[in-house]
This record gives sequence, C-alpha cells and structure tokens, in this order.
Amino acid sequence: MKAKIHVYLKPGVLDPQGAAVAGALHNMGYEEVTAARQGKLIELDLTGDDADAAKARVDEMCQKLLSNPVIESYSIDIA
Amino acid sequence: MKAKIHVYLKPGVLDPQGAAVAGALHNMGYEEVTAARQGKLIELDLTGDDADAAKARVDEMCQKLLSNPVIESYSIDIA
Amino acid sequence: MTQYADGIAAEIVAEHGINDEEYAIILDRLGRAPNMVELGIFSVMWSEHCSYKSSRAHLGKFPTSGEKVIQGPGENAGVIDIGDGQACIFKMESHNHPSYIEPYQGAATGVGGILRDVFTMGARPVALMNALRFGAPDHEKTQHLVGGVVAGIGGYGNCVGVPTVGGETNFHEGYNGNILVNAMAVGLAETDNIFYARGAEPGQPIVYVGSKTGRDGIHGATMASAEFDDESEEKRPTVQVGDPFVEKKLIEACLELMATDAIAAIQDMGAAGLTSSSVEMADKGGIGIKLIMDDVPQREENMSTYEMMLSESQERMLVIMKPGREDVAKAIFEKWELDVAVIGETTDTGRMVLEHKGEIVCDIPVAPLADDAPKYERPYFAPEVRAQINAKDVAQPSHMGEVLLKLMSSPNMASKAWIWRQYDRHVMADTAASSEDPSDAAIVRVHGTNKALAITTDCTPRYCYADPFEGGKQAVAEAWRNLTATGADPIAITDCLNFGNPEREEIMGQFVGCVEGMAQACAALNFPVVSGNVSLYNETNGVAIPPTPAVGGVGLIPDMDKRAGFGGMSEGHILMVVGKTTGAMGASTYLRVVEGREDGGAPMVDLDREKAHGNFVRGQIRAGRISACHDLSDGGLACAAADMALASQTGIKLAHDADSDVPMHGFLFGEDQARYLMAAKKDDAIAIIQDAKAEDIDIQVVGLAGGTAVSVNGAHHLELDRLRAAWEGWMPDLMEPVAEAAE
Amino acid sequence: MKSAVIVFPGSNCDRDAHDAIERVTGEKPAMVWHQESELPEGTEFVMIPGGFSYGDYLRCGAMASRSAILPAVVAHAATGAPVLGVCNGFQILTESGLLPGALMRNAGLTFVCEKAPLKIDNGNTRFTSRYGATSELIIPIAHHDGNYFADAETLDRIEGEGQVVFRYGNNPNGSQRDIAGVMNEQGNVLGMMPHPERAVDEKHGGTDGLALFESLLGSA
Ligand SMILES: Nc1ncnc2c1ncn2[C@@H]1O[C@H](COP(=O)(O)OP(=O)(O)O)[C@@H](O)[C@H]1O
Ligand SMILES: [Mg+2]
Repeated sequence: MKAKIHVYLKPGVLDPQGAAVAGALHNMGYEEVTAARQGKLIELDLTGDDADAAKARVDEMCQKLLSNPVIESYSIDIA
Repeated sequence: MKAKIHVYLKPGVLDPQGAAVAGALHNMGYEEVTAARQGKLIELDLTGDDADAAKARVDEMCQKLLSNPVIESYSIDIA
Repeated sequence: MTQYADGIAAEIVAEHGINDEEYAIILDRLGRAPNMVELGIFSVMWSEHCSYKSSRAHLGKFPTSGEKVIQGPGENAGVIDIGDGQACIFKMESHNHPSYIEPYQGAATGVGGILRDVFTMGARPVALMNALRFGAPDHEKTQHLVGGVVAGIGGYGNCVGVPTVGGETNFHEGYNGNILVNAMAVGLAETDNIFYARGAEPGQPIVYVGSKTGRDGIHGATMASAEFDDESEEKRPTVQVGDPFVEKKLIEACLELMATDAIAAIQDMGAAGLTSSSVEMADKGGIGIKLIMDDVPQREENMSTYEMMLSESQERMLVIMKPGREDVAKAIFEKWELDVAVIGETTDTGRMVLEHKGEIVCDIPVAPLADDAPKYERPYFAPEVRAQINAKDVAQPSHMGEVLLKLMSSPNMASKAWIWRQYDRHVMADTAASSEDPSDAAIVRVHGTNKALAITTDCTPRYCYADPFEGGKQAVAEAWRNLTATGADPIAITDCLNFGNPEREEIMGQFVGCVEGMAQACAALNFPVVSGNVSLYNETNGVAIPPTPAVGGVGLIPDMDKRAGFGGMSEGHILMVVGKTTGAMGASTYLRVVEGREDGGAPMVDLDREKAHGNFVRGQIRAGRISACHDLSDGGLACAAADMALASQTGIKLAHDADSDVPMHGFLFGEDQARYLMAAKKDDAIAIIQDAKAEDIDIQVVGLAGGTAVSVNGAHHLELDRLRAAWEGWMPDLMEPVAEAAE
Repeated sequence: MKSAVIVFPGSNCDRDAHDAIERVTGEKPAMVWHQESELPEGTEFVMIPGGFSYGDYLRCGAMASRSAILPAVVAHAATGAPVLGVCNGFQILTESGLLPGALMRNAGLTFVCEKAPLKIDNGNTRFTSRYGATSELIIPIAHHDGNYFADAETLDRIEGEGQVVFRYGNNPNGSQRDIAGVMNEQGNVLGMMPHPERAVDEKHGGTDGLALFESLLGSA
C-alpha cells in the first residue's frame, strides 16, 4: 500500500516560499497567478493491506512526526 | 481556479529527505514503512476559467520555474 | 581487423571516449577484446579527468618539494608541515560541468568531494574556499547559475559544519557557456597520523563505507572530459545528489576509525567511484584486488557491475583494512548509521578481478590501467605577444572619483556579500578573518593554539588570456602577496587548471604557458605545488573559457598577535606604496570597465621584486608598525585605497605628484605588480621609510587618512557613503529576482 | 557547574559549545550522544547545540525532538534546571514543545550568516542577569530556518510574561516581532537563533556571548 500525505501551512501562517513563488511567477509575466502556497508531499510505502488501519497509523505518524501542529495541517490518502 | 502541482524527484535520483523520514519512522517503531519519498506540493490560485488553457500555462511555469527538470518530474491538477 | 567482444562495436568504443590507438593498446595488454565492464573501466581510467593524458607531460614542471612539504601531488591532497607536530592538508578541485547542468547539486557535490579528499588523509576539515567564474551578468543563465551554485555550496558546507571562509567571484562573457566552480578544502592533522592511498598489501580485506551505490553520474568522469554542445544537456547522466548529513557522519566515523590502528590504505570514491578508488589503491600498493559485486551496498535493484563500477554516487569511501580489524570498522560505522560492507580483498596477482552472481565479469591487469594510460604531447603554439599599454597612451578621465565609483561597483569589484552571507563562516569557532573581514586572506586559527592558517584563492584570467606565461606567474604571485599582506609566511599552493579543449593548439598553448609561468613563480617564491586538479574541455560550440589557472595558497601566521588587515587605518595615518608604479594598463580592470577594451599585454611580474617587497612588508607587519596593509591588484591603488577606506571608515586623501611621469590615472588605476599599500602612524611611517631606503626597496608616500571621502590632490572627491552604497548594491540588484524564487 | 552538551549525528556546534562552556565554567561538559536515554548523574546545565541534527530533513529539529535523549532533557527541564538551545537547539526545543512557536524558512529564503545586532528584551533572567546595564549585543547568526512564528495570541502572551529574551536589531529572517530568543514560562529553558558560543573570544566573533554563560553560573 501507499500513503500519500499532503502537509500544508495553516491559514494565517506566513508562507515565505509561496510568496516568493508567486512573486517570481509575476515577474515572469504570469499575471493570472494571484497567490501561491507551498507544502510538502510525503509518500510512504507500507506493508499490510488494511487501508483503514493503515490510515489510523499514518495519522499517528503525522501527529508525532510528519507535521508540526503549530504551523501545519495535513491530509492523508491511502491507495 | 486552483492548480495543484506535485513535484517529485525522478526515479533513481537520491532522496536523502525521504530516506531520513523512513529511518526516523522506523526508529519510532513504525516498521510497516518500507520506503518514503518527499516531494513538493505547490498550489496556485489562478484567474480565468478555461481549465485547458490554464493547464498549458501552468505546465510552462513548471518547466520554467517550479520544477528542476534535471532531477524532478511533476504532475498538474486543475480544479 | 579490429577485435570486439560480443555486443560491442566500434561505435560503442568511441562512445566511451577511447580512440583507435588507445583501443589497440587495450587489445595488446589484455591479449583479447575487453568486455563491456572492462571497456567501461578503461574508459574512465583513461579519461582526461582521471589520467591527465593531455596535461601530465607538463605538470612535472611544477616544483613540488620543499622543507615544509610532507606530501606533494599524487595523493588525495597535499600535506605541509606547520610545526608542533601538526600538518595542514589541502586541495582544490573543479566541479564545472556538473554545476552548469545542475548548479545546486553540482556545486554541493563539488564541496563534498573536495572535503573527502582532505579527510581521507586523516585531516579534520577546518575551512572551505570557493573560486567561481560566471558568464556576463546580463546573460540569460547567469542569475540562475549564481543563485544555484551559491546555495549549493552553502547548503553543503553549512550542514557539514566546516566554515566557508573566502573565495573569489568573476563575471565574464567568456564563461557564458561554461561556468567554473572550484572548491578548496583545508584540514588539520597530526604529522604522525596521516593516511595514504598507498600501503595496502595482499590478503587484506576491502571495506566499503558510506552511502549506498545508485545509478548516479555514470560516466561523469568522461563527461568532464568532453566539451559541451547544444545537446549535452540532454545527454547528461543522472545527476549526483549530495547528502551533507551523510558526509558529516562519514567525517566523524572516518576520523574515529583513523584513531585506531586498523587502516592499511584509504581512498575516497570520487570521479569514477569504485573503479578509480580501487585501481588507485591497488596500483599504488603494487597489488591485485578481487571484489564481490553482490556485496556492494546498492540503492537500486538489478544494478549491473558496469553500473556499480562507474557510479559516482556521493559520500562513499573504500578502506583497505589490516586483516582481522573489520569489526572495528563495523562497530564505528554502524554507530554512525552508515553502510559498511566487506566487498573483497587484496591479492598478489596484480589483477583486478570482479565477480558478480558467481561469474567473473572482469579480469584485467591493474598496471596498464594506470601506467599505460595514454599521455599526449599535444602540439601547441604560444599566443602572439601583445604590446604593453601605459596610462600615457590612454585618455585621461576628468573626474577620478566618478571613475573609482564605476570601478568599485563593476561586477568583479563589487562586494560579494550577497554570496558569502549564505555561507556559515564562523562554525568551529576559529575563524579570525573571513570574506566579511578586511583581510587579503582568510585566517583560521589552529584550534587550541595562537597560530593560524592564512588561505587565499587567486587568478586573473584576463592576464592569462593576454599572456599565459605572465598570467600564470601573476596568479601565483598574487596568492603569495595576499598571504604576505596578512603577515603570514606563504608555504605552498594547490591549483585548479581550467582551460578549453587541449586538442586545439591555441588552447594547449595557453595551458603550457600558464603552467610554465606558475612553475617559475613557485620556484622563485619557494612556494611549491602540493596538490591540484586539471579541468579541460571547458568549451561550448568551439568557444573556450578564458584560461583560468586558479591558485589556492596556504600560509602560516606563527603568532596571531602579529598580523595585519586593511581595516585598522585611522585619521592622520600615512599611506605608502611599496613597489614601483609605472601606470601599466594592459588588460587592466580600468581598460575593461572604463574604455570597454581588453587589449594590451599583461603586467610583468618581477619575481625578485615580488619576493623582496613581500619580505619587507611582512617584516614591518611583524614589527608592529603597520595599521593597515592591502596588496594592490585589480583596479590598482585607488581601488585598494577605497577598500581600506570603507573598511576603516576613514577617508583617504591621495596625493599625485603632477611632475612625475606617471599620469594621474596611471598612478590611481595602473596594475603594476609586486605592490602593497600600507598605512601607519607618522613615527612608524618614518621608520618604515628609513628601513625601505636601507634595503633599497621602492617606497612612495601616496596620501593621508582622514575625512569622509576618497580624494586626489584635494579634488576628485568620492564620498564614502556613496561609494559604499554602490559597492554593496551591485550584487543584490543583480540577484534580487532570483533570490525571491530560489528554494 | 556540571554541564552536558547533547550531540546528534549532525550537530556541528557541539565542539564550540563544549569549548565555550569550559572557558566560562572551567569544567568540561559531558558530551551526551543522542541515543543515550539519561543525562550524566548530577548534570545541572544542558545545552543543545547548533547544527543539522538529522540533516534537518523534513523540518529542522523535528527528528531530533523525537530522539532517545529528548525525554531526559524534558524531564531535566521540568526540575527547573537550566536548558539552552541555540540555533538548531532552539528548533529542537520548539519542536519538542518545551518552547512556544515554530521556526520557519527565512523570509528571504536564503541562509543568513552575519554578526547580528541584538537587543536584550529581558535582562532579568538566569540567562541574562550578568549583562548588567548592557542592552545591545553583537552575536553571530547562521541559519536557514530562523523565522520565528507563533500566533498573535501566543505572541502577546509571551511578550506579556517577559518570555521574549532577545530581539533582532535588524530583523534578518522575518521573525515575528523581531524575536530572536524566547524562554519558557518558568524561565529555565531558553532558545535562541544567535550563537552566543561563537562570541566568547576576542579573536573570533567578539565577547558579547560571555555574559550569557556567566549568568548561568550565578544562577545554577
Ligand atoms: N565566492 C566567494 N565566496 C566567499 N567569499 C568570497 C567569494 N567571492 C569573493 N569573496 C570575498 O570577497 C572579498 C573580496 O574578494 P576579492 O575582491 O577577490 O579580494 P582580493 O582581490 O583582495 O583577493 C574577499 O574577502 C573574498 O574572500
Ligand atoms: Mg587581495
């Protein structure tokens, strides 16, 4: 099984990388871009085949290590 | 419109971050994790409403700025 | 009929960069056609990068020994004696081709590689330097390359915890298609605990340590030995990605292992990784090797022997251990969570035998790989001698202050703070002077003592282009001068010889001229070459880089309380120039920036004067008479004075003698060699001048410190505030857009 | 005073921390490997040095804050004994929840190494008491992720409680309210991005960091 985890900055947390991306795209003439945010994508290969159980474990991993609750939120897809 | 861009390391390119994440999860007792990869997630807010046109433009942005074609590949979702 | 093994044809041999003659030698030495693995091994070992086939014939001209030299060229790095049982180990290396293709990783792995060369020998790395050349600032690729290279150097060096203390950065359109990234590492060791690639004996286990082997950079060494064309970017091998965290662990683990008595020989895996490291140790020990490829730690599945032998995965070392000591290594490397595996043993057969999945996939004699490597006496011609240009032949500008402003804010002279702010310069707590400090060389204390290393990198490619021989001399002399200006005793150099395609006679002429010039200067200044690197084929679509023999010099300051910088001048101090000023303008910064021309002969370097003036200046520094000292180089006296004024936050009133036969712009901006600018209190200045007269040294009072501007003869004012803003502003202006976008 | 310096595989200011502590206290600190689970008997002061603990992959300090030794550091802090985290050490302390907030990528996105002007915001702590009337310092910084973030409520609270110990004179990284160093509520755990251990020697970085270590001596 694979778990795909998206880690985002929470709303209200300044995102210097996102701001820089938006700024650079603007400078390059992509004026349709009104905002950019940058997050992380973590993919895990997992043994086992119980998707629900896996999701619960991955959720734990996110809370314990993969995200920082002060600034980040996350979502999990198991496939 | 929003564009969601996933940027991954190409297969075969060393992913020290991913390796470190897998190692840390192992040490914490998550033995079901056999491998980890880390990528980037970039979200853009876009004006306009032509999804196909937007995708073509975002593809250009990926090639020019958002990904490093030497070591990374990417995928785009427009929503 | 030429003989080929199954599955190999003439094109495949050619793709491996092996020509017909070379292939014939291989057939002769093997007595049969090589298989793919063997061909791959010959290909990398005989590549320009590993075999120095075009350059070897000339490198022997360098003086390489001396009283303080413990190990000259031929090992992983050079070793010099710095007294008290301590040795300094250093080397410089290029990572030009990879950095052009992928600037961040290319530069980062360049730093990683040069660090390994130094700690392989038992040294703890204590300083990094970087010499960079980029294309024209307005070239479409320049910003991206600068941003990536600088971030890569910082990203790696900062993480491993070795301070990056200095370097140099040039911009010139000649590097548009081929940038230069030369990194230098300096380390410290005990003289009785130095490790070599030589020394292995038959029957010893071969231990692999570090990261796993992947398919990175296969054929990197052959790539570094070919010129670029428009398709190169497509043909590139998988880029090597560095992992500085692993490197940091590798340093600590290797130093821990070196503190035990378990190592017979050790070698990092650099270009052509497992191949060159194993061949070099076997060759230097005069032995054979047998490797079991199945035991090589692998990152990917189904790797072939060919791939494993040619991979340039980073952060790996090969250690030949004393028999029975494998467990010592295992324990240490496991503690540091690094891969460690016994992958073979040394033999007495003189052959390199590789076994994979129960079959012998390679069986070739070691000696020809090294000894029979091709060595070419490539034809060459020296460039036409260019006429000297004196300031008398150059129009006199009306406002010297405005000219100075223009020079100081030109790409090569402007502050590089944008770069060095991204480098951790202070980690290890021994940096006494780095890029930010007003010092001609970086100064790094020898931990726990009151002595220090002085380190500099120098080269003036426009001189080398104008006159390879004088330019080569000048590169060495400037390094010597920069060390001297801090009060150090210059000891030895490393070099990185960056040139175009040596198969062109004109380029080979540049190479030979520079080497011979450098050799002459090294000999005259007792400043031997102890290590170095050659990077050829820096050429795109037939356009070569300017000849760039970068020199990395190391000296010793025996007592840190007796040294100089250029920030100590204050109001009322007298300014003096040691050395003769004639107003030499050929190939000068002035001509390039003000007149937009790069013609004329390079300034001549008089090595006797160079030595006499340097020794005099060093003596005065040690006598404690000098408040500030700066060598004169790019932009001449006025630019050195401007540096001093900015650093000391005191204006300078320069005085030009209208009756002299050197016109004012020659006096200010001429680039005559063997000169130093010194500031001293009045009494000290008098004593200095007396000493100079007694020793027959040219010395001239050129001005007085004071005020808030640099001025000449009471006119031509340039306010320091305005100067500082322009000097500091150029690079941020160039980089701002990239700075926002860079990761 | 018995001190301990925690060493992670990617620590690189551990030797600097060791030497600074020895210089001030006259005693060599114990170097404690990250895989240990206890501090040496009798440890009074614990320092978590700068570096890249585990390569700083994922987030700076994230993995280190889950390492074997951390529970012992947390327990030590709970006894009220002094704990100092510098640079990566600060990141580890926020990641482990001993200090409020988080350290994000510098606003300019590049690594920044410079001699930073600092203001002492609270001179009445066990880390700053020896600074006396001095309120402005120059201490080197060197980091890529020193951009201090906490929500407005937290910021108001820590400012109100005097937990902000140092501020930048010249905010180099985008930190909220120029914050360079914060303390926990009890006042025994300090995290700061600037490196005081690089400022204890005239021949290297100046001496503005000395009083910080001296303050600790008086307070232990
Ligand atoms: N790439 C670089 N990395 C680090 N420091 C640099 C770099 N380029 C320039 N510098 C620093 O900027 C200062 C000025 O450089 P330069 O003008 O080349 O000095 P000089 O001409 O006196 O040798 C030096 O302290 C040098 O170390
Ligand atoms: Mg100089």
